[in-house]
Amino acid sequence: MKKLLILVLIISIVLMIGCTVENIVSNSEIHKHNEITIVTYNDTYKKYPVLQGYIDKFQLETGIKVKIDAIEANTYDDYIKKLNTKLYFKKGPTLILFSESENYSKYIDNGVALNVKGRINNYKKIYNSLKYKDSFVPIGMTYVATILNKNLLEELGMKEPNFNWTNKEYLHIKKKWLEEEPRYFNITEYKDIVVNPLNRLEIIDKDKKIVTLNNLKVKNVIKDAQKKIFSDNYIINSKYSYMDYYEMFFDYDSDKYLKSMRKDYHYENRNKVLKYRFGINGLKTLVTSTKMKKENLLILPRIDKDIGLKTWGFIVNKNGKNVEIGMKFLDGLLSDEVQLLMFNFSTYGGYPVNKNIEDKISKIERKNNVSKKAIELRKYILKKIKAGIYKPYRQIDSVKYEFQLMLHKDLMKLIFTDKLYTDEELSMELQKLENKYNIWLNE
Amino acid sequence: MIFESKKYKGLLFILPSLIGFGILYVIPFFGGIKYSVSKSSFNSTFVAFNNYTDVFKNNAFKIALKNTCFFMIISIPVLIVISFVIALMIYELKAPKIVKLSIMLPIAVPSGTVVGFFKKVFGFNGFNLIDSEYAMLVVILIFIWKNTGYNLIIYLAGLSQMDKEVIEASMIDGANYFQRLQYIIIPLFTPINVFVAIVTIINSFKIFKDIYMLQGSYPNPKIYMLQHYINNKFNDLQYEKLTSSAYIFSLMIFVVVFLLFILDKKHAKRVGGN
Amino acid sequence: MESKVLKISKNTIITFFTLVFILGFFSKSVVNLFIPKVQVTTPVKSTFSRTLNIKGKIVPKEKVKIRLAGSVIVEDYFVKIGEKVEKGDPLLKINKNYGVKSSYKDIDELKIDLKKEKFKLERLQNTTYNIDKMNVQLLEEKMKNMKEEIKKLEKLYKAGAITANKLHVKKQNLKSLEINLKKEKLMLQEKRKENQLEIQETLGNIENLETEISEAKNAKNFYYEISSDGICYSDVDGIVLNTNDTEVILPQDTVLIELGLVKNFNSVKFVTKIPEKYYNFISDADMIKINSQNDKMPDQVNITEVSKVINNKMIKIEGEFLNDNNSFPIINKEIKGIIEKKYVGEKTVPKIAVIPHDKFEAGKKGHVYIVLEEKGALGTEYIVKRVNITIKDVGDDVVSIDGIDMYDNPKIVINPSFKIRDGVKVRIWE
Amino acid sequence: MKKLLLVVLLIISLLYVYPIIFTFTSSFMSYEEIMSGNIHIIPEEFNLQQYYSIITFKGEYFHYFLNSIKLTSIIIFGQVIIGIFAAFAFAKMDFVARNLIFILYILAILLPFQVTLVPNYLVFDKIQRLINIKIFDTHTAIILPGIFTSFGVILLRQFIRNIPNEIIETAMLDGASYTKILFKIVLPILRPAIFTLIILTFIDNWNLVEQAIIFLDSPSKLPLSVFLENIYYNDFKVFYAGAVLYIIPSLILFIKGEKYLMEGLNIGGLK
Repeated sequence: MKKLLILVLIISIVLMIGCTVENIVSNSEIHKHNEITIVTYNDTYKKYPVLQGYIDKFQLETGIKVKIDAIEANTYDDYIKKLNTKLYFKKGPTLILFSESENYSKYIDNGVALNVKGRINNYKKIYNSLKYKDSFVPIGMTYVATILNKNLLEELGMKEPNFNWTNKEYLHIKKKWLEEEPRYFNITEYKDIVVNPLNRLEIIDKDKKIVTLNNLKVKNVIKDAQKKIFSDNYIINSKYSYMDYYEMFFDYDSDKYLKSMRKDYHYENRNKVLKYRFGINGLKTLVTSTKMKKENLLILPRIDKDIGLKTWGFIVNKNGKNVEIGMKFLDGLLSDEVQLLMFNFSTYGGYPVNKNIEDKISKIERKNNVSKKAIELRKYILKKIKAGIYKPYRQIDSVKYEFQLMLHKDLMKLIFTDKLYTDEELSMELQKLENKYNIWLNE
Repeated sequence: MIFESKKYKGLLFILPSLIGFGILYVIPFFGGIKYSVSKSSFNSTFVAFNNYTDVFKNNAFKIALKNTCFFMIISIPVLIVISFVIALMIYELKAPKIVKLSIMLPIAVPSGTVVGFFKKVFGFNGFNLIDSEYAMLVVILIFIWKNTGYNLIIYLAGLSQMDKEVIEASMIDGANYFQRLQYIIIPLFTPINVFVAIVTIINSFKIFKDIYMLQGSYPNPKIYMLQHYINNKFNDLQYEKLTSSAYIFSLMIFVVVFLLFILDKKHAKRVGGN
Repeated sequence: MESKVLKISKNTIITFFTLVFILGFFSKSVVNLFIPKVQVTTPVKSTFSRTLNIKGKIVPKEKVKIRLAGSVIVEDYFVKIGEKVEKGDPLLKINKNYGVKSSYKDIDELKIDLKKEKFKLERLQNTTYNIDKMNVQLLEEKMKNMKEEIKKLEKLYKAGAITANKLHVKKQNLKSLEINLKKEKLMLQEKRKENQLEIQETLGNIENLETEISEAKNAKNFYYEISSDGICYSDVDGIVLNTNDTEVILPQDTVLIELGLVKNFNSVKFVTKIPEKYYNFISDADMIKINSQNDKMPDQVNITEVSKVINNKMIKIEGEFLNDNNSFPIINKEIKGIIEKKYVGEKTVPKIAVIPHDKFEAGKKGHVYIVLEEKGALGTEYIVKRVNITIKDVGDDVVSIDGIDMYDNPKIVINPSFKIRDGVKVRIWE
Repeated sequence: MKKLLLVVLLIISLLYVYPIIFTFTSSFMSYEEIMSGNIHIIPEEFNLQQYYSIITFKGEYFHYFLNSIKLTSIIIFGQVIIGIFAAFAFAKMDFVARNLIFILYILAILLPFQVTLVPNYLVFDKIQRLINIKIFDTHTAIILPGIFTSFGVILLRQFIRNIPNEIIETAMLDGASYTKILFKIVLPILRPAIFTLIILTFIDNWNLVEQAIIFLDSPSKLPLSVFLENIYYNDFKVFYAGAVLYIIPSLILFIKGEKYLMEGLNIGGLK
C-alpha cells in the first residue's frame, strides 16, 4: 500500500506542475492597457482583407495593439454562448464584428452596444438606412441582385424587364419559360412558389408577437403550391417524401443537397435555368460589368425587397476596454481612402458605406470603362438605399427571419405529403403549428 | 456516539474540500441569485421578485416545467428500480463479465452516436415517434438506456460491501429470498439509494444534450424541457430570467432531496450510526 | 473451438486499435514529411542596380584625312598603322614624274583675272550720262519757246491776223518736238539699264573668281601640299589610323593617310552599340563603367550622345572619358564595359520570388507567394497565399514590386515550385 | 429458475449493447451506406476509409486524446484524495454545522450548469487578477471545478456511513488517531467505492463539453469530446470511427475497473 501511495503522489505532483506551468504568466499579459480586442466568429474576419490591411496600418500609426479574438466554435450557438459570457466582463472586448449573415439587433436591444452618434465623426458619412439605433457601425454592404439568363429570355422572345420590374412580370416570364419544357425542380423554384408568397402574407407580426397561420390565405397558398409543383411542369422524383426534399434544401452536408447544388451549376443545365440560385453583389460594378459582358447575364434588383441588402460591421461594447481607441479605429475604417480601397479590389469586403466617395467611384468606373448597365444598376440601388426603401431587414428584425426559416421547414411536411390533407386536417395542423410558434415567439 | 473531544479535527479534514467548494460553487451560487434579482443582466438595479413572477407568467416556462416534471417523475423511479433489479440479478447469478460490460458501456457512448441511432430507429423512416405526441417516450427510453450502467456500478459496489454475516443469519432463520430482500437488503441500502437518487436527478439534466442534438433549440413542444428554456434565455442575453427559472426549479428538486436526506438520517438512527 | 475464434477476433480487434492509435499519434510528423519546404524572406527597402554588358572601342574624336589635290601614284609610305606621328614628319612620297594632275587652275592666274574684273567693275560704276542729260534739257527748252509762240499765234489768229494753217504748222512742229523729247528720254533709260547689266555681270565674275580662289585655298589646306621633292609632311601630331595602297593611280580626293588627332584620353571617345530593346533603359542612364584591370586607362565614361537612329536593331552610343590618366589610349581595341543604372526600391524582393505574367519589365504584372501564419489545431500552421503584384523596377537579381502593402512585412517564398500553390500548407525551412 | 433469469439478463444486455455494436460496425461502412436509411449491422462492403482519413487528415484527433486523458486523470486524482478526507469527516466525525454544510454540498450540484457559468467566469477573473496567474484558456479552468465538485464527497460519505461504528471505536480505544483509522481500516473497506468514484468521475469528465467550450479559447487545448462534436457537425463522414476510438478508453477502464467493483471484502473477517 505504501509503495502505491508514493507512486500516486509522484504522478500527482508531475501532473499538477504540468497543469500549472501554463499558468505562470507575466503580469502585463493580464492587465493590458493600450490594446483593443475585436471578437469574431471563427475566422470570418478573413472574409474582409480590408480589415486586416487597415489593422496593420492602425497599429503602425498609433502603436496600439489590435488583437483579433477569433472564437473557435463548432456551431454558431456555441459561439454565441462564448460571446455572451465575455460580455459580462467589466473590461471585456472592445469591438464585436458581425459578418453579413450574423444578426446584431439582439445585442443592441439588450443594451450591450454603445450609442456612437456624434462620437465617431465619420459616422455621419454613412447612408442613413444602414444605421440601427445609432449603435451599429456598418463598414461594407452587399446587395444581392438576382441574375436572369439573357439568352434564354431572347429564346423565349420576351422583353427584357427594366429595373423596377414587379413580381407579376417575373411570373409572366416564368409561365412562358415553364410551358416550353418541364423544368428541374430546385430550391429557387421552391422559393418562388412557397416561400415568397408566404412571406408576403406577413404571417409573423413581430411587434404584437403573434403568428397567424390558421387562415384561408395560408391554406390557399399551400393548395396552390401543391397544384403547381405536382403539375407536369416540373420533373419530380416521385419516390421523394417530404424528408428527402427537406434534406435536399436544408441539410447542408447531406449528399442530396450537394447533388442539387452541383445540378444548379452543371453547365448544360445552367443555360436552361431562368433565375440563378445565387445572386451577385449588384453594387460592385467592376465585377458585374465583366460578368454581364462575359456570360451575357441580366442583373436586376430583387423583387422580394427585404432580404437583399446585408451589411457587415461592428458594435462597440459598452463596458469594453479602451472604448475611445476602438471608436478611433472605426473612424479610420470609415475614412474615404480605406472605403475606396474596398471598391477597387473585387473580393475586398463589399461595397463602401461612405457617401462622399461616390464621385471618386464613378471616376474609377470611367477609367476601367465599366458597362453603362452596371453603373445604372448601382445608381438605382443607391437611390433606393438613400430613400430608405432598401434596409438590412434580415439583420434588424432577426427574430422574425429565424422563425420564418423554421416555419418553412415545418410547412414542407404539409406541402409534400403523399396523401392530400382534407381541409379540417390542414387547419388542425396549421393550428398546432400556430400554437407552437406563439409559444416560441414570446418565450 | 460522537467523539466530542476532537471536534476541531473534523474541520481540519474537511478544510481542503471546503475551501475549494466554497470558492468555486458557493460564491457562484449566491452570484447567480444576485443576477436573478437584478433588472437585466447589464444593469443590476434591485428588482426583487418580479423576475420570478415574469418567469411564472411566461407559458413557455410553464410547458417546460410540465414536461420536465413529467419526465422526472416517471423516468427516475423506473431507472432506479431497473438498475437495482439488474444489479441484484448480476450479483446473485454471478453473471459473466460480458453482461456487466454491455450494460455499463452506454454511459461512455458520445451523444452523437446516441442521436444517430435513435434518429434512425424512431425518426422519420423508423417508428416516426420523435415528431409525434409520444416523443417523451423516446426521451425516457434514451435516458434509461444511457444511465442504467451508471447506477449499476454504484449498486454493485454497495452489494459487494454488504455485511455477509447479516444475510447468513437471515438465511438460517429460513427467510426466503424476497423476505430477505425486503427486510434486510433494502433497509441496509438506504444511504446508497439516497445517493443513487441524487445522482439520477443530476443525470436527468444531462439528457438535454441529446435532445438538443436531436432537435435543436426549438424541439417538438412535447419534449421542450426546462434546459431548452434556460439555454435559449442564455443565448438571448436574458440572464436574469435564466437564473430565476433555474432557482425555482432547483428549489423544487431540493425539497425532494431534503426528504431523502431525512430518510437517510432516520435510517442512520435505526442502525445505530452516529 | 468456439472460444478460439472468439480469442482470435478479440486479438485482431485489439491489435487493430492499438495500430490505429500508434499511427494516429505519429501521424502529425508523418504528414509533415509530405508538406513542401519553403524558404522565405521579407521585402526590404534597398537601392539596387541594373547592369548591361557592352563591348565598345576607343575612337579618336577628330580625324584628319590626307588627300592630294589631284590623282597621284604613291611610291612609298613612311609610317605604319598605329604609329605615332608628330608635326613635320614625312608621311608619303609620290611618283614625281606622274606628278599631280589636278583639275583645279592655279591660284595666281585666278587672282589676275579677279583684278581685271574688279577694274572693269569700277569703270562701269562711274560712267556718267552728262551729254544725254544736256540734250534732253535742250529739247525741253525748245518746246517751251514753241508753246509761247503758239500762244501768241493763237492770240493773233483770234485777232484774225494770221491764217489757220500757219498756226497749224506751228502745232505740227510742237508735236514733232515732243516726239523727239520722248525718244531722247527712252535712249537715256536704255543706256542706264545696259550699264546696270554690265555691272551685275562683272560682280558675278568677281564672285566666281573669289570662290574659286577660296576653294583652291582651302583645297590647299584641304589638300596636302606636296613639297617639291614629292614628299608630304604631316602638319599635325596623332597616330596613323590607316594608309592607302601604293603603286596605283589614286584619283583625286582619295584618302591616302588617315590620322587620329590623339594626344590623350580627352581627345578620344568611346563608342559602342546596344540592342534596341534597351532603349528606354539607356535613355536615362548616365555612366558607363569600363573594367580596365590590365591596360591603364580611366574606368569611367560619361555618355554624351545616344543616337536616335536605330540601324539593324542597334543603337550607337558615344561617351567621353571623365578622368585622364595621361596614358596613351589604344584605338580601336575592343573594350568591355557595363552600363549601370541605380534604382531605389521601396519593397524589393529577390527576382526568383516573382513569377511574371509576361516579361520582366517595369509596369508589367506578376505574382508572388506569401506565407500566412495561422493558429491551427496544433500550434501555428503556414498556409501559402498567391498575391498579384505589379513590377515597379527590375534590377539584375532584385525586383522592386508594388501591391503587397496590405500585409505587414509578409514572408515571401523565394523557392516557388509547382508544389507551391494557393492554400497549400507548407513548412518554413530555416 | 436461475437459468431463466440468466437468459433474461442476456437478452437485456444484448438490448443495451445493440447501439454500440451499431456504432462499431458503421465505423467500417462508407458514408453513403450509413446515410442509406435502414439500420443494418453487417456492412455491405467493409472499408477502412473512415479510419484512414482520421489518421491522415485528422491527425489532431490524437492530440486532443492526450488533452482529455490529462484532464480526466488530474481531476480523478484530486477528487479521490479530497473526497476521502471530506467524506470521512462528514460520515464519522462531528463538527459544528456538519449537516448544514452537507446540505449546501447537495444543493450546489443540483443547479444546472448555465446558472453558475457567468458567476464562475467572474470569480475566475477575480482570482486571475489577485494571484496574477492565467486561468482562462488553460486546463486549470476545467480542473479546479472538476476537483472540487461535491459529487465524490457525497458518494464516499454514503459508503462510509455503511461501515458500523464498532470497528472505529475499537480502533479508537487502541489509541489510533483519526488518520490511522482512515488509512488502516476505512480505506481497505472503501476500495469498491473508490473505484466506483474513479469510473464515474472518468465518465463525467470524459464527456464534458460545455465547460470546455466556454473556458478554453485556443483550439489546441480542447478535450476530445468537443472535437468529436466538431466532427459530428462539420465532418460527419469520419464521425463513427471517431466515436469508436472515443469509447475505447472507457471500455478499457470498465474492463480493468470492473474486477475491483465485485471483490467483496468480507468485513466480518476483520473483527
